[in-house]
Amino acid sequence: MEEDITVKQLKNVVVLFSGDSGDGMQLAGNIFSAVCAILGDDICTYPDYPAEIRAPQGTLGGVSGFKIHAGKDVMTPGDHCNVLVAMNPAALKRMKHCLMPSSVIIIDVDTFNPTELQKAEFVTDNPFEELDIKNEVIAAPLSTMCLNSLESMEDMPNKNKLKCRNIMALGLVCWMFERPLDHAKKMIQEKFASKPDVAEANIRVLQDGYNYGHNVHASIAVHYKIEPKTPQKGTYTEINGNKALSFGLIAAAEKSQLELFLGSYPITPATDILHELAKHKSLGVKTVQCEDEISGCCMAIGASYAGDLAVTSTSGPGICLKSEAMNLAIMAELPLVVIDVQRGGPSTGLPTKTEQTDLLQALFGRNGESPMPVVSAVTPANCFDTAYMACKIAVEHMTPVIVLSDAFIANGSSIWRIPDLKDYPSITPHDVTADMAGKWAPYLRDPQTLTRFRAIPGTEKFCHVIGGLEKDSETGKISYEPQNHESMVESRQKKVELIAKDLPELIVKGAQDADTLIVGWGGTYGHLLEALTLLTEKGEKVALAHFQWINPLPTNTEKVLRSYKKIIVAELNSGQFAAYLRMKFQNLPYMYQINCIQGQPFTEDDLTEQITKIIKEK
Amino acid sequence: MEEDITVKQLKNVVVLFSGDSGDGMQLAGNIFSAVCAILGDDICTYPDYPAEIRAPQGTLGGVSGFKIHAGKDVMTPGDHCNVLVAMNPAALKRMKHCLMPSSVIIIDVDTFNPTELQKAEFVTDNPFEELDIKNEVIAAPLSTMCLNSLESMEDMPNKNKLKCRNIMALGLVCWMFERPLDHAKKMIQEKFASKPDVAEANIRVLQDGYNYGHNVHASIAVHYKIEPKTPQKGTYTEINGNKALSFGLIAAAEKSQLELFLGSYPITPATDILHELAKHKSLGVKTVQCEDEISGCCMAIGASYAGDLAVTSTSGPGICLKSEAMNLAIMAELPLVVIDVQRGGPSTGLPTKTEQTDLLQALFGRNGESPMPVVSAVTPANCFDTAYMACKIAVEHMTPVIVLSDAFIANGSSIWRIPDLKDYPSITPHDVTADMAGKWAPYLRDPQTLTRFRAIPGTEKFCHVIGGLEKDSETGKISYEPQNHESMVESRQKKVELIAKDLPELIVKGAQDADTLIVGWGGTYGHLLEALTLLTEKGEKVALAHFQWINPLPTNTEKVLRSYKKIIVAELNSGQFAAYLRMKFQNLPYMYQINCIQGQPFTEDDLTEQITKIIKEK
Amino acid sequence: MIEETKLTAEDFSNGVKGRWCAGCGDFGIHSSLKKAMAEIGTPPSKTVVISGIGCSSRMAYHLNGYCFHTIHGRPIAIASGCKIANPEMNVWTICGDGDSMAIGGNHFIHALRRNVNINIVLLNNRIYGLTKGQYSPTSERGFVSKSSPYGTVEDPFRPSELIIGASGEFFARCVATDGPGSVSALIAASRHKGTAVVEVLTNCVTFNNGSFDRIYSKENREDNALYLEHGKPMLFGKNKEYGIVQHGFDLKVVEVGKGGYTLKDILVHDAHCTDRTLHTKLSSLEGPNFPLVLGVIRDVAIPTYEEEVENQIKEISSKKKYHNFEELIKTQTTWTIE
Amino acid sequence: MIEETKLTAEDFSNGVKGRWCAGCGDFGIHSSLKKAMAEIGTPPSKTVVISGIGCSSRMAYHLNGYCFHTIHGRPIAIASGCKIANPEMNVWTICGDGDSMAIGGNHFIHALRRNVNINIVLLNNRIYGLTKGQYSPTSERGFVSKSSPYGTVEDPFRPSELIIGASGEFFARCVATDGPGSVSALIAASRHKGTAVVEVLTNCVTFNNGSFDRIYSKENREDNALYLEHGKPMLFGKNKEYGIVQHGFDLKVVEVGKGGYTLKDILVHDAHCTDRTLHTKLSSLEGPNFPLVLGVIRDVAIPTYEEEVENQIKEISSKKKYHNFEELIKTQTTWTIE
Ligand SMILES: Cc1ncc(C[n+]2csc(CCOP(=O)(O)OP(=O)(O)O)c2C)c(N)n1
Ligand SMILES: Cc1ncc(C[n+]2csc(CCOP(=O)(O)OP(=O)(O)O)c2C)c(N)n1
Ligand code: SF4
Ligand code: SF4
Ligand SMILES: [Mg+2]
Ligand SMILES: [Mg+2]
Repeated sequence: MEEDITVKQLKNVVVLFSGDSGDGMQLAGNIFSAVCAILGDDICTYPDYPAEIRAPQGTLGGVSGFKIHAGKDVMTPGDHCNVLVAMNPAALKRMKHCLMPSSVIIIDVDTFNPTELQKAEFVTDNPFEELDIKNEVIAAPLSTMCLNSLESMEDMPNKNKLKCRNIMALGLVCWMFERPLDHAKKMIQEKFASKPDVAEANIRVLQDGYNYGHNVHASIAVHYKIEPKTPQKGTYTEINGNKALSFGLIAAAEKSQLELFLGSYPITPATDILHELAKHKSLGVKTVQCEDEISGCCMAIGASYAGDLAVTSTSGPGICLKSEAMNLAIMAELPLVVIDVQRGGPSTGLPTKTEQTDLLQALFGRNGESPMPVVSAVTPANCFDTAYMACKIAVEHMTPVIVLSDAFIANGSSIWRIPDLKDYPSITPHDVTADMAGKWAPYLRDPQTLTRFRAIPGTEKFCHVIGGLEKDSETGKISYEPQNHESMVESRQKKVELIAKDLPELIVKGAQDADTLIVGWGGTYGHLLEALTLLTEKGEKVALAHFQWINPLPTNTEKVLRSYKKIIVAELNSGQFAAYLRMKFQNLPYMYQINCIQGQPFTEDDLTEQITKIIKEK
Repeated sequence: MEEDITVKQLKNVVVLFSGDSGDGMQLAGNIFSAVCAILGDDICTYPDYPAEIRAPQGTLGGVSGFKIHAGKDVMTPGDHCNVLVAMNPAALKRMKHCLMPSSVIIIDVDTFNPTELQKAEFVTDNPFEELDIKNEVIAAPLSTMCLNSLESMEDMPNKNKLKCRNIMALGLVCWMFERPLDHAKKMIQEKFASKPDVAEANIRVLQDGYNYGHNVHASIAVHYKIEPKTPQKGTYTEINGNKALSFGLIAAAEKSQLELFLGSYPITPATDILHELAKHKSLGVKTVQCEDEISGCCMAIGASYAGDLAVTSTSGPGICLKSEAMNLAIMAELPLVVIDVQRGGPSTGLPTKTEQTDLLQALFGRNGESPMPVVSAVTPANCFDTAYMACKIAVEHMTPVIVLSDAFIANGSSIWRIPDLKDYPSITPHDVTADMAGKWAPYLRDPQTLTRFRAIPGTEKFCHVIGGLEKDSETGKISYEPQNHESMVESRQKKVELIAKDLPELIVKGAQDADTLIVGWGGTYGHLLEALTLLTEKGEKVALAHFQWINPLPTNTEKVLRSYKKIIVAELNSGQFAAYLRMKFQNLPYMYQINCIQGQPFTEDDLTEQITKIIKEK
Repeated sequence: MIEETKLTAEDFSNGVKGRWCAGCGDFGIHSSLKKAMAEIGTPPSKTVVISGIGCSSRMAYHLNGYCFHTIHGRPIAIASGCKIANPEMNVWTICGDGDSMAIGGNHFIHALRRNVNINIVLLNNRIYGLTKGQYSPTSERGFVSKSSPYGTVEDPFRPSELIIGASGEFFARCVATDGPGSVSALIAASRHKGTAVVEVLTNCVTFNNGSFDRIYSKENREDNALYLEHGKPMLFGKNKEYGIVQHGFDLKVVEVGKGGYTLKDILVHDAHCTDRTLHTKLSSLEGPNFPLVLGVIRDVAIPTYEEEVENQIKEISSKKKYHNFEELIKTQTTWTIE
Repeated sequence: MIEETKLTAEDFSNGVKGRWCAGCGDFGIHSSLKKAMAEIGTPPSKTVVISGIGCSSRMAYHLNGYCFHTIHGRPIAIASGCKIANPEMNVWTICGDGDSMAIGGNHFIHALRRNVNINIVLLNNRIYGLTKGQYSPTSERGFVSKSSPYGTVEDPFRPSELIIGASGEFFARCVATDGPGSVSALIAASRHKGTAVVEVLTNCVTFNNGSFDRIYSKENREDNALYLEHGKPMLFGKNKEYGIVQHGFDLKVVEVGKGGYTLKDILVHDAHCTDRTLHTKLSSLEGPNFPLVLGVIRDVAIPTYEEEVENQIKEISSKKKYHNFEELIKTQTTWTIE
């Protein structure tokens, strides 16, 4: 019978698990992505939670999804899915937009009953017709199958047995993609280590789901083979942006031999950084959940003053509240890493959705001339390097640094080749040396970098006072002298500009002889790179410059920008980076903008279509 | 003997009263400026307080100055002074930079003793030589004269008699400028109404100071006549920026028939707005001194929601703290006037000094896409109109509006022709009408202006919910729909842009056929206009476009800017408005910048020199 | 003046169902609040509800009235502005323990000090619900949560002590599952002139289940709760067999009729007593040796801020000679050129 | 561990003279602070002084140590971070009544709750000095100032009640003109483990002169102040002729030897008593019928936050198997491609 199956050989595939918030879609998705990763696939995942507190079970508001894109050259979670798992009618309705004609849908047919259909606001009893879905559907009775599978486990209530539906679906999906089950079993074992019966039940249904595929495959017309990629040697893990960022901070603390301190106040989607760091007491990490964001930033400033590697994490609205204290760090010239995991704004906005709309706030959202380095993370795994570099710059240049992440990369995950810290650049605090005693004053600067020297409390012979009032550049005393103020303003500005020397140049990808340059920054990297690949495959001559450092910009920025006829700046806001580039450089080549402010990542279709249109334009 | 006096006929003169903070320089200066104003002069004054709390008496840190520029076409307080009154050695030293060769110095010679010289850090006993001052000096024994004048007032302790020195100096100055004393006497009478002996003493020394000039004028070689201007009919008063701004708010409240509410937290240099408004309980004004700036803004939002004309006032660091709440007003689309009296930054910076460095913060210092109208006041008296217009826009377009003032115009004063409120445009709240009941939803908009309709608590049949989460444009319910969010972002942006229709076009002053356009905004207007006049007098062909509205920009902005070969943007920051213009318009004519970040207004010399240099440049 | 009309709980329902997790205590208080509002009799159009951010603050979406779902920690400041601007409205604030006492702590204590006549309904679940389970300023020392995986190392606020310490003149406590107790506490808060706080103990089933077990069921309340009533002796227990007596500066539980204690020894509750000592002590009682006190613990009338603002406006208006812009200008030093 | 060295007040002087108005109370506390620091014995290099913004906060410019003049209202949060990061330092916070209880109110109450071991010196002049005379949260009702030209319409905080209500375990009060009283209060605050507040009554000659006349001079203190000492009876008056006795839940002043009251009836001060009732009452006493209480009113030891953080780190470190980045990574699910 094997022969009857259409085997689709694909470079990569997208699987979308969807169901009610309580259906365990994230667990199923996580296991599937890990299994793929271990088999050598690139992966990129993205969870799509319902907003905030729980909507009633079975309703459209309660649908939760988890997308896994696995295979070769995977850069985004993908627009459309090859396989959609819909655990209930609401999920089917909600995720319909992810279908393409060739998508296969797996449903738990047991849930497609009148009650559930009604909860999902269907008006007829044929949801497929109602939604005009013509795709191939595998209608598996997942609920019944669970009960059957676990019939022998008499002590387990049926309610609990039905909780295994997600793993039953996972088993079926594993069969469709020819993924062996051993690793999935190991993960289930670990996850439910403290509840052996739950572990056993899940392992059993996993196998039964797989077997179901095997046994009934006559009725399942497709089956996928993912083209294996040629993996680089190394040790890998799967990691999401918030975790990678937390690890980057830990690595920087170790490398700089400073203690890591986090002052924070919970806020979606940044809270997981606090959660992650709070776990690692055995690494000496101190996390303080503060009374508010202002305190989070201020406690970190206090810790920095005391000599720690100090960090504060938040999301957009929290940055508003931290801005006054950030200015104190600028004026006192103390190292500080401020993490902004951007979400939909303004105000409370769309708290669980992604956007890149805090860029100008990060650059300019403080009173007075208050220059501050700003760096953005470009992929989930890249959050590690970004956090590391932000710490290095902060500590070595005695400055607060803003790290911009966003909900998309913070919650999304990708494969991460675990680095050896030995390969990372050193981080050396810019401290006073004993021989400076007596000659030192707080605002004397290293002439190369304009960085002042830090004397932390406890250091003998360096008692001093710093603060938020303007200070004399020589003596460090309060000064209202006009000339001194101007020169201090300039020094603070110049100090940030000089950081560019320590940063990598901008690398342009794509056609050497392109007329058009796509410009992006931060978390859209995967989408823009994919768009570049697609357009190049179609024969378009186009290049991509993706920015990680926003302030200062890489030293070759102006040169790169002036080498093209057309510039297309694509971002998830109304054009903030485009505006910033125009602020920085007069009379650039004509600038087009692609902007999307929907709380969602770009879609490839939309991106490539818009870019193509601009290229064609005279 | 009259004939021996050189009478200088001047278009305008600058008098600088300086002395210790306790010496009452502000009172003397205020009376002198009022006297000049009543005689028909234009005036422009600027106090220069020492920073914050009191430095020891007689020291350089304790010097306080008050400059009065009076005469015809007066636009600034002037760089240099014709007459410097220095009540002690410290004042002489501190104010030396205001001297020009023709300046006359009046000192209280009684204070030029070894103790006082030492306090002022003189090292020799000849301060004039030490400072290399070659000006004419009138060494009047003001202290002794006070004691003599008031000898008969036996109940008054000498300490108090000496407190009249400022008025003695004023009398002398009045004689020099041929200003009759009656009005000054009236002002003294009013000021000390509750202390008749103090009033009497001051009036006596005023007269004696005047007589001293008259009697000893043989030794006073100069005497001034100010060219009278041809004054416009009307009733006038002298007003500083903070007071004018407060009056503008009061006028707007009356005109809109709304109650005025101010939520504020004290901060230099904005506090006087709170002080001023707190006085006017008989106009029904409610002022709440809140626990912090956040509360100041939030209370105002609450008052706005309840139907008041709501205002919150602060300075730079306070704007940081208000930014999150301002975003709520943007999202809830509630009228709110946010006043930022800019001071030197960043952080605590130079709290008593002036700067224009909060522009980009005002425009962009909030998370998410958060467009907000921004308007700047251009002279002390213009603060009235600016506040009025800000209220009108806020109320009629249901939006928060930022008003930018600065320490220079807030504390400086000018003559103000008192307007008739009948000539001012009406202010009409954009309220629901009874017939909308049932059909209305909170975010339905007027198609012309995209303004939503307000229903204030107490209005029957319009119960509803609004808030900081994104809302469906039709139903007003919470919505996470991608398309809806994008369209709401656009509506909020467009709404602000459409305000431009209600605003005056940009008026260009100066030569019709100029190649070079000077561009400025806000409180530098007087200085730039004066520079334009000076340059035009010198035969340079140059024009001036001074902006009051920053967001939205006047509709003809782009056209104006593109009509010149060179653009020079002059501002008291590192180039924020220049950057903003480049953000807004691609490929403008080449832009030069004149920037000054010294906590001080421009000086004419410096301005005209820099402009001339740029004009000459090829 | 707030008009009195005959209203029902339904009048305060906007038809949008609560979106809390099944079993969340917030459902209970939602229904009690509507009942209380009906009984108070202020019509929906004059009822203002201002909430912050949190599961609790979602209340604003489920009531018929003028509802404003604002930002985290600031509803009390916004409500204060609203009430001062328009004293005619009956202004409610709904907030969580994090909203009011973490980020909003400063506005909370200052509102109490100022005594603006707003009704603060503080839904205390001892957790951050909306952000999915971090400890809050009311979580017990040692509490394990996502942000304190090894337990917290700090003591919680005792809300009542913070409130009374900040000059609060009205404090009541109720349990979300206790409809009648909640309704009467809410009504008393609304009737009190000045800032009134009702602490509602509400169970977060999802992230902090069981935190209030000792008094959450009717049965347990019979054993472990003392309902205070003004003018009544402080008795509790299934058959009101226990009572509270003074013991130095402290309190003691006695069994009436035993150990020489009679009903006469039992303290009688005086909610209007200006001295704060006994109210503070009562509100702090906790198990296992003491009952938890419910009901109106303190209710003392002092002038409200917004009334005094209005009075001052009236007084000054009658003294000053200027009452509009034109007259204001006349108070300035002016000169006329003709 | 803070080393003990023999130090003098001069060691804490940085030679920059105070810039306050002549006669400002802040001069007095400046000199007491230096004396106290010398007696405490922590060397300047381990003495950290973090101040906010205000006349009072200018103190940071006039001390030899690690001094940080920060932003308005935030010094307590910054000091907390500093102490948690490096518990070896002796961390002082200098703040005004506005700095600590207006804009900084939230950090103030949370520091007290958390109990970080910092010493808060609260210079209470019942006015905003630096911004030239607006009322503060401690100004009396009716106070006329630039921002309240017709008098305020709100009650002030009673700082001690707010502090104890927020779980403060150390509270002392002194008068700026009283050197010995100030020095001993400051030393006690520094020795106390946990957040310690010393309220210093300091006269702003320029904007609020005379606010503390009742106890500002030595003579007046003899009549109107009660100096508390742990273990001593609560006696006051020129010849210690008056004393404090309990009266229900309240206190009463009696003359010893009169009306049947003997020394035995006079309450004895127990600063370490965990119950807050008597401390709260004592700290709230005010004229004309009661003396103002000075000295250490409450001093109760509970675990400090930063110690518990360190303890938790030690405990978890000994339990967990990873202690560096490489070992951390090994706890993750990884796979290797060779
Ligand atoms: C300025 C800001 N900081 C943080 C958040 C995130 N946030 C939303 S609700 C909340 C706490 C919720 O706890 P609580 O106030 O106790 O309400 P509950 O959900 O428990 O009812 C937090 C931290 C936010 N929305 N805004
Ligand atoms: C964010 C911010 N808001 C306001 C101010 C202005 N400000 C400086 S000090 C101060 C209050 C001073 O009063 P207090 O704290 O009692 O100190 P004092 O001067 O009386 O010693 C204010 C409002 C500021 N510097 N920063
Ligand atoms: S998370 Fe907790 S507080 Fe929030 S709705 Fe669910 S049960 Fe209620
Ligand atoms: S203004 Fe008041 S508090 Fe400030 S220095 Fe002067 S007297 Fe002291
Ligand atoms: Mg809560
Ligand atoms: Mg003060």
